[in-house]
Amino acid sequence: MDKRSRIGARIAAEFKDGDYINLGIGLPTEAVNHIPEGVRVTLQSENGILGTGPQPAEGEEHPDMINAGGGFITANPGAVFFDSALSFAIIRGGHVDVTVLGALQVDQHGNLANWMIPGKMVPGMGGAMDLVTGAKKVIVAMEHVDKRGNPKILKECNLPLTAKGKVSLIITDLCVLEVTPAGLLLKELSEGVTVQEVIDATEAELIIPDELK
Amino acid sequence: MDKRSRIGARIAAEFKDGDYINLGIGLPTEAVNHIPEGVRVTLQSENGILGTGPQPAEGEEHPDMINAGGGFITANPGAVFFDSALSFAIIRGGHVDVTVLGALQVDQHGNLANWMIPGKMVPGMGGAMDLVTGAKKVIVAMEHVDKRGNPKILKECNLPLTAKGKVSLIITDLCVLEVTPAGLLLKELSEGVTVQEVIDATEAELIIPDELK
Amino acid sequence: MFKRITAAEAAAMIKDRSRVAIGGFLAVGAPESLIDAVVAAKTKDLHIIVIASDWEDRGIGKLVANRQVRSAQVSHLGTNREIQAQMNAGEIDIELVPQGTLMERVRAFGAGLGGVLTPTGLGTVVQESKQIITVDGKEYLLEPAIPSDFALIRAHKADECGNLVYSKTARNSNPIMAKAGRITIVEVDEIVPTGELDPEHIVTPGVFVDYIVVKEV
Amino acid sequence: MFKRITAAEAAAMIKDRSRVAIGGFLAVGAPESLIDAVVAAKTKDLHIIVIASDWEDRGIGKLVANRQVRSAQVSHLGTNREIQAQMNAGEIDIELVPQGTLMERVRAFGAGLGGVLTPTGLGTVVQESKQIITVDGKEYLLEPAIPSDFALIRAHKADECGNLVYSKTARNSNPIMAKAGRITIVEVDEIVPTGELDPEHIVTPGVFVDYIVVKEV
Repeated sequence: MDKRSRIGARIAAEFKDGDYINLGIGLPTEAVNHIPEGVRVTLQSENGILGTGPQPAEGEEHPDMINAGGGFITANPGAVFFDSALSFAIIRGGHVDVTVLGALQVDQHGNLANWMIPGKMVPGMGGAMDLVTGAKKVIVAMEHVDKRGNPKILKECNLPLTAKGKVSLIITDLCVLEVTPAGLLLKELSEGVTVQEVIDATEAELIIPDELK
Repeated sequence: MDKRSRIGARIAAEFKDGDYINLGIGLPTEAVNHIPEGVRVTLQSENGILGTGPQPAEGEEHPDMINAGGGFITANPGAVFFDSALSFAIIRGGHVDVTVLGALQVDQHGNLANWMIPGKMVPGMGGAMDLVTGAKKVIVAMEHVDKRGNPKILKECNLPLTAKGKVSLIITDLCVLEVTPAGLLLKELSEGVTVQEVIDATEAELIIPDELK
Repeated sequence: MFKRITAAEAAAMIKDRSRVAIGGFLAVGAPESLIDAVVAAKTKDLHIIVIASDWEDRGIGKLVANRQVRSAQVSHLGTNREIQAQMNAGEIDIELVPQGTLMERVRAFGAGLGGVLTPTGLGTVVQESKQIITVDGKEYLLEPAIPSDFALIRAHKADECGNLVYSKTARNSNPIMAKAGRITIVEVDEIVPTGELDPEHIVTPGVFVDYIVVKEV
Repeated sequence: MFKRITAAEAAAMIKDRSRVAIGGFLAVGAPESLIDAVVAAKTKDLHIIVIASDWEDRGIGKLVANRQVRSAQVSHLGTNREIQAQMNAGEIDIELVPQGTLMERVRAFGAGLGGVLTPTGLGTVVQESKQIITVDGKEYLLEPAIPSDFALIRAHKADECGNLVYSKTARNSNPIMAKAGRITIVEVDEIVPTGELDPEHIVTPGVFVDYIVVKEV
């Protein structure tokens, strides 16, 4: 399995049968290819569909059928279309079980920054602030370090926040970290990765359980 | 024409072609029998229908088809069913052209009281407060005096208000009064009614235009 | 995903002192099987949230007649002498809420909002003890969200994903309350196979539905 | 009751400096005929309210590329380099609004509400200069209603009463904005005879619709 697939599979392992899930653009969507057998989840896309199906075959795209990333989609049996106010009532009202998002930065308090780099890039928060505020469980899925090798998991985010203290799990190519009141707990290492490698790639303090030492 | 029909006809004369109308329980509903030819109006009932049709024939009642007064209704072609939040978005959002309500009291400032008599009768405001607050034009339609002959059109309402300063027209069995910044303007007398009779039956000061003197 | 249960099982989940939002308008669209089961369960001291107090023998009137309601947020009592009598005797606490405001306050809870600003009730007793907020030069009352532990609602049909459609004016408060219960229990005429309800026509997505009872009365 | 007009007639009603809410999400469900007509009319200094800034050559991106937009309330700019360039050059004022908050603020205006309380944005730059209100021990931001002079929206079909239905995910912000325009102008694929749309399936009642344009592109 390549890196993306490994992360996707690890995300999907968090899903429970019957869950309603919202996946952010990019890496998080990799999870749909790895949903365990016997686990049925319903995907929401915040532009207004519950029950998003797989990408259509080439030539089968419907111009009015996209997900929140702008990609063409299909609808599964039992799907529903609705307006954006209802869509965010689902999200903000706490009816999404799991949301998975990418991050520019995440910190040991569970703070997330993923919508702007002042002076450089201001794509806007889109639906991310509502998702992170409202979902029952917020998972960050990303490469452990940025393209230049700098840590993205920090003591304190210094980019503008998406939401404060809402992230509960961080899944990267190197490891899985749980956000606890005491700080970031190293839950799992990816195959072939050492504790020291994770420590070196992370600015935040890590809590290393005995069994991983 | 009897008294009720006269009031109903006078209400209906206020309707313009294309208007969306909400009629309160009782006397106001009499207007539907007198809508002028060439004037098409759409009736809203706040429990969740736009396009209320006439009462069904006996035996044709549908248990799920009522108006806000609990009476059985039909739906006209082009009718729409919706939930109560959308229904009040129509009302509060200013999309109802005319609402017609009964009153316990109305005063020269356009204040209306029609939902409780403390210690005696507390039916509640139902949708009336939203209707009076949101409708473009609020008409009060009622008997000019109460059952004991006491004035209902006062200098100041002393019952709990439904809304402040929202009434623009008062249609009674005796006359039509317009609420103006200067006070209540006597616009029309019913057939056979004298100015003095209106003055005697009204506590509020009236502005009597020359042509009626 | 919802679980199918009986009305009695639904009633057994609702403990004394629960806050229960109940659908219907003058009992049209009221979940009568669920209400009957709560009557049979003799649950006490309920707080109910409902548009109107219905009649003594229909809708939530049955709970009032059986003296199971301690307090209510409601917009209209005019059709139910019993609730007025209990209110006058101090046996039931009534907060009268304008109907549109009541719907927005319930909707707000379901949508994760803390409340809304409305002009309705300004200059009336409704504004007593409420905060007045000025936006763009206009005054509004701050009306807080109304929380509920359970929503008991009535729909026409559900599919196997819990998606709901309603019947005519029996829709009324039901879709709003469906979204607002911490636990939402729906009474339906029937459960149809998934695919039978058009994705464009579904009013309430199944994500809001926890339990479904097929009507028993 | 609505009036049927052309896209050019619609555009002619929209004066410089108007506040215009425009439907669509990444241009899916955007009223392209109406937008093209506004581009042709060269209307200036518009304030637009839209979910996302679409692409340079689709949706509201065309208005931005033609330098007709002075300011915008929008949740996402990531797909449109031109609007980011104009923002960085100080030529366009952008208020970034979380998408759910944007929808509630637009909905509030249409529903006659002054605003809503939302937890979204707490602890972020979104809360700057906003009032924080505590309800039931929880903090919320007070988010005021967003007014608009015109709503330009896209629906699939209208009937002769102006009732609207939408197509799949092209629904998105359109029903919300339809309710929120002081003047609402709808672009549809076709107008069908009254009676063809089922009263249970209509999403936007005709009461919100002022003008209808049958799509021209």
